[in-house]
Amino acid sequence: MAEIRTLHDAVAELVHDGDTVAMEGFTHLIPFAAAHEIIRQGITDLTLVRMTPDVIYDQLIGAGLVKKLVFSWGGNPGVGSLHRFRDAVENGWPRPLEIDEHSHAGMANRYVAGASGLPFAVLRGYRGSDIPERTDTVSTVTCPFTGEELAAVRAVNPDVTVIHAQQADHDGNVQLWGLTGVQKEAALAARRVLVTVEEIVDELTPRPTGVVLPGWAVTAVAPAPDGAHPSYAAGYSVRDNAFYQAWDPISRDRDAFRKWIEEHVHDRSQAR
Amino acid sequence: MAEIRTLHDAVAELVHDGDTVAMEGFTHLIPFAAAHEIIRQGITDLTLVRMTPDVIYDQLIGAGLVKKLVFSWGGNPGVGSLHRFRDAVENGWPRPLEIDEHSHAGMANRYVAGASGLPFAVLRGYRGSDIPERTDTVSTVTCPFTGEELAAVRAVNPDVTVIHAQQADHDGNVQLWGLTGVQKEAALAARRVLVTVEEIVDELTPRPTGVVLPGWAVTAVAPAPDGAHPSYAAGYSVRDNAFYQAWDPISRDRDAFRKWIEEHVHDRSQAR
Amino acid sequence: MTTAPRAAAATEVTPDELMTVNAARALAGARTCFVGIGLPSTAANLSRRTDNPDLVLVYESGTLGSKPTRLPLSIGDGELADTADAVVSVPEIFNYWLQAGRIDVGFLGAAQTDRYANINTTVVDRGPGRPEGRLPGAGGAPEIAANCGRVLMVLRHSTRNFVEKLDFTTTVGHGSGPGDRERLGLRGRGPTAVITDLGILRPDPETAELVLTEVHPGVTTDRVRAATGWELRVADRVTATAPPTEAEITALRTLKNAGRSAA
Amino acid sequence: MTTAPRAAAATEVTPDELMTVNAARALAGARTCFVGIGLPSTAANLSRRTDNPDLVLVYESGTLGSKPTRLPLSIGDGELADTADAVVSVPEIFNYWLQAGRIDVGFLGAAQTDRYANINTTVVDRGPGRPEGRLPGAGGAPEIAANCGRVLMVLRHSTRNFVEKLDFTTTVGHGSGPGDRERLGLRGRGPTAVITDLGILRPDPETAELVLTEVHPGVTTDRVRAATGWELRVADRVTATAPPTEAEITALRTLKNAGRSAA
Repeated sequence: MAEIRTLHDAVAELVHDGDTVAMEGFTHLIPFAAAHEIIRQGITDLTLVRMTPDVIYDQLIGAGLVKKLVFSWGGNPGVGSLHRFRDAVENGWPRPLEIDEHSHAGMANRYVAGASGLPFAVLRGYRGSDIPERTDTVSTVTCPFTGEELAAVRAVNPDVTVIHAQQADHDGNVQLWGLTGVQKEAALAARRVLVTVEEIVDELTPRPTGVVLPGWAVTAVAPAPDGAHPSYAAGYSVRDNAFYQAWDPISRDRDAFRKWIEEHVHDRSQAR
Repeated sequence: MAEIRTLHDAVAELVHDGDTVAMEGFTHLIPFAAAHEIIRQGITDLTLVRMTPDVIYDQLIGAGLVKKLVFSWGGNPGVGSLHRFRDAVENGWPRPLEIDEHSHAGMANRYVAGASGLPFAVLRGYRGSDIPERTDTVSTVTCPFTGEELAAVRAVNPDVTVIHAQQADHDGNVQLWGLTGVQKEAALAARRVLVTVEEIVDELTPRPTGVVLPGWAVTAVAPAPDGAHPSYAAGYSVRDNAFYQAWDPISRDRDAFRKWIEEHVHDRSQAR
Repeated sequence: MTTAPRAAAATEVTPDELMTVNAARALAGARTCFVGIGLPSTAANLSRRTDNPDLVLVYESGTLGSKPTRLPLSIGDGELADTADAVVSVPEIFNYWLQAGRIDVGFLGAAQTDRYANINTTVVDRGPGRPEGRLPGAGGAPEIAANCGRVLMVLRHSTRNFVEKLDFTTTVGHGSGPGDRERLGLRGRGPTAVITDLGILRPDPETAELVLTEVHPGVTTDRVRAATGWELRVADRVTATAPPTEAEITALRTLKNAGRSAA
Repeated sequence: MTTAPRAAAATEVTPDELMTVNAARALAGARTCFVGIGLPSTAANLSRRTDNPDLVLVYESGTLGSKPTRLPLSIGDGELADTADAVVSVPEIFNYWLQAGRIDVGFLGAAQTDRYANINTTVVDRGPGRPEGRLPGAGGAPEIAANCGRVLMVLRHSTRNFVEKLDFTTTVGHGSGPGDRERLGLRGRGPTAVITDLGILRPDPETAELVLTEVHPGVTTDRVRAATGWELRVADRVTATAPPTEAEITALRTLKNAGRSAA
């Protein structure tokens, strides 16, 4: 069964320098609180995996903790660019950022392969695109029945996957609902799984669209109320679109970014 | 949007002599009413696909309508043998039965490939088993990243898939819940989809474990209350275990079987 | 229709509105649309409020049949899930719904496109001695363009966007010309229209090259040529797009205001 | 335990009950079990009521953590879903949960097994001039045996079931001996015990061949040899299995009666 931990302790125990970390949540349920705890603890040299890096990885990249990014769409959804991501790729600030870039279908299937204990997945994808020229995790396989050539993508198996869910019970069984994205696959592909939750409840009530991860498939659960903000947790909060828009000028400017992180992340130490 | 039809008309329009037909439902929600309508209409020379042939295919096979069976476990669950299936395979009665035999994992992935528009699926399976020697739908592929050899199974794409669900709305949107097995994959792998339902409701209420098939992914919906009996529909009925046990002596005997079909299928014409 | 719809006064209407209204019109008759966020989402939602109320919107966040009452800022706004007929996982939306060829129209934006409606959303060349400029990347586009029945594109018209040669091919439209999609095994018909703030381009049935077939009211073909980074082919008879009706403009502005006030 | 549990009177206990009780005991310490229907399901449910109340039962119908109050007749009885921690699709249970190596113990029955605990559930040879006899087929067994941490088998002991040579290899146990699982890329340890109505066989750590290590009370090694279709190896010291406790027998009978009355 999963251990119930404080966010500080869970991050300290599960996330290490040099790890490959996936923090998933497709717009919904993005684990911002855990990312901020990683920043506070200065866990560095990370390889970050995520379909949509979003503001969460813009912050980790800008904080200088990221060596490599594995992703498929790196924008601020509905707003524009992720400026810290661009600054790292284009100018190497605050450090050079290696990238492994895919399409969404490719990334989703890399997680599926990882969750399935397979070394690769097959898809109809990448045909005619220049993407495979810049990565060694796309190849081809030939169908042994039809002779058709299809794309193959290498499985992704993070050292640790971090997701945010609405609820867990005291045994560490977790339930998330609403848009559940690729979280199940990301969690099951990982060696260790950390789930932050809005709240711990006595009993999980099955929900429509509910995805349940049994406690024995989770390493640790940490309460983090509103831990997805400025993303959201259906049933608990709504997406803070104004924050996403306000992030644009903050992230455009290195000093404004540093000041924001100082004020909103470092100075807000997590209760232990 | 799916057409709402009587069971008679839906079967007549969607299921044809010589078709490859999948009637899925993993113990739960087995579409018996539709199978009986196929028997009444004498639709024949069918290739039937199903992970667990169960009593439903025992009846279709015994009725002489089946040319070939594609499956992975052919017993009467919790009871014993499917005697009509055995009689067809062992003695060619009432006609010889060709078989294409898999493991559950292989069959499930054949449906997944079919639903995904891929010609094959990859799995860790069949290693060291004699199964691949008797089928041309298992092969191997080599991972282009690790060099590991894995099993490949050919996609299955039925001409028509028939499933039973609890509810549909007037636009033919369908919801099933409880054990939903491989029905989504079987339906999406098929060229035509027939869904029999316990009832048509004004509005579908999202349910825990609910699988929704939008009306535009379904060809026809036919009301068939209790249409899964002796299987069951969670929320509407319970599994008639006594029937499964009573089936054993009926199906052991060719005459008893014929008499049962005459009395319980042919003499019960479906309301049109 | 027995009476001609009342046209909105042309002066009121912005080029972006012309683009969006015509993009929405291009969805008439479509059953299902895989919707990119931004301009495509606005157009698809407008279509549901005008020509095509039954249009099924599919978003890559995993929603089938979303019926949002306001414009989503992001592809994962809660409203998309709350109003959907079904919510599925991201792998499922790409594998079972998109890849299997179930979606009629893929609606895409683009940072750069070329004469064969190929798309770059990855990197731009900023000249010698400067690092590549970084764009968001592929997202769902390569597989949307490969697997939908046809593709619509919507983007603003400028020589920066309509280029002689893409700096990077993220997503294949018509490749390097006729027969290329078939050779690559891309199953849909590819881009059938590129709708811009100046007019509409469509691939020539013979050469697959984009041809200017329509201009918006008041736009000259010369102006479109000047905004295109290659020698743009122009149809023998370029027609003008019908001016937006009042109903279209009202619906569009209501949609945008609802989105704004909710943000 | 400070006092020895009270043993059930041996005369009351049937060979099948001895088999089931010992099969249940073999699950002590396991966290998760992928449960075949029939004897394995009875044993796994008994384990939850005796030694291992926290044992997580996984059924191929898609349930994780089922806690049935009565014995399911079939693998898809509603109770398995109603009492589960999570219900998932059949492809998911095989791909994400079994294939990924998440399950500690696979618990299988068999129609035929051989000295290396390979399993046949497909066809039996009925002699010259007669057609093959048809068995149900593979079901989940080949991948359960391949991908669980270890495998337990439970079946009745007879020369019909314990054969010199399988008529068909449905499911690989230890193949043709040591190293075969590794060569085949089978990831778990394979069968670690075969529990029958006469005793318990375990693979020799060196040769992987099944060795009789325990007999049930009152059973002689000669009787087990006579019920085995090959020259059965017998451990130097064969021990007797502990007689079922009253608690075990009561729990088993309650479970079976609950199943019967509900059927």
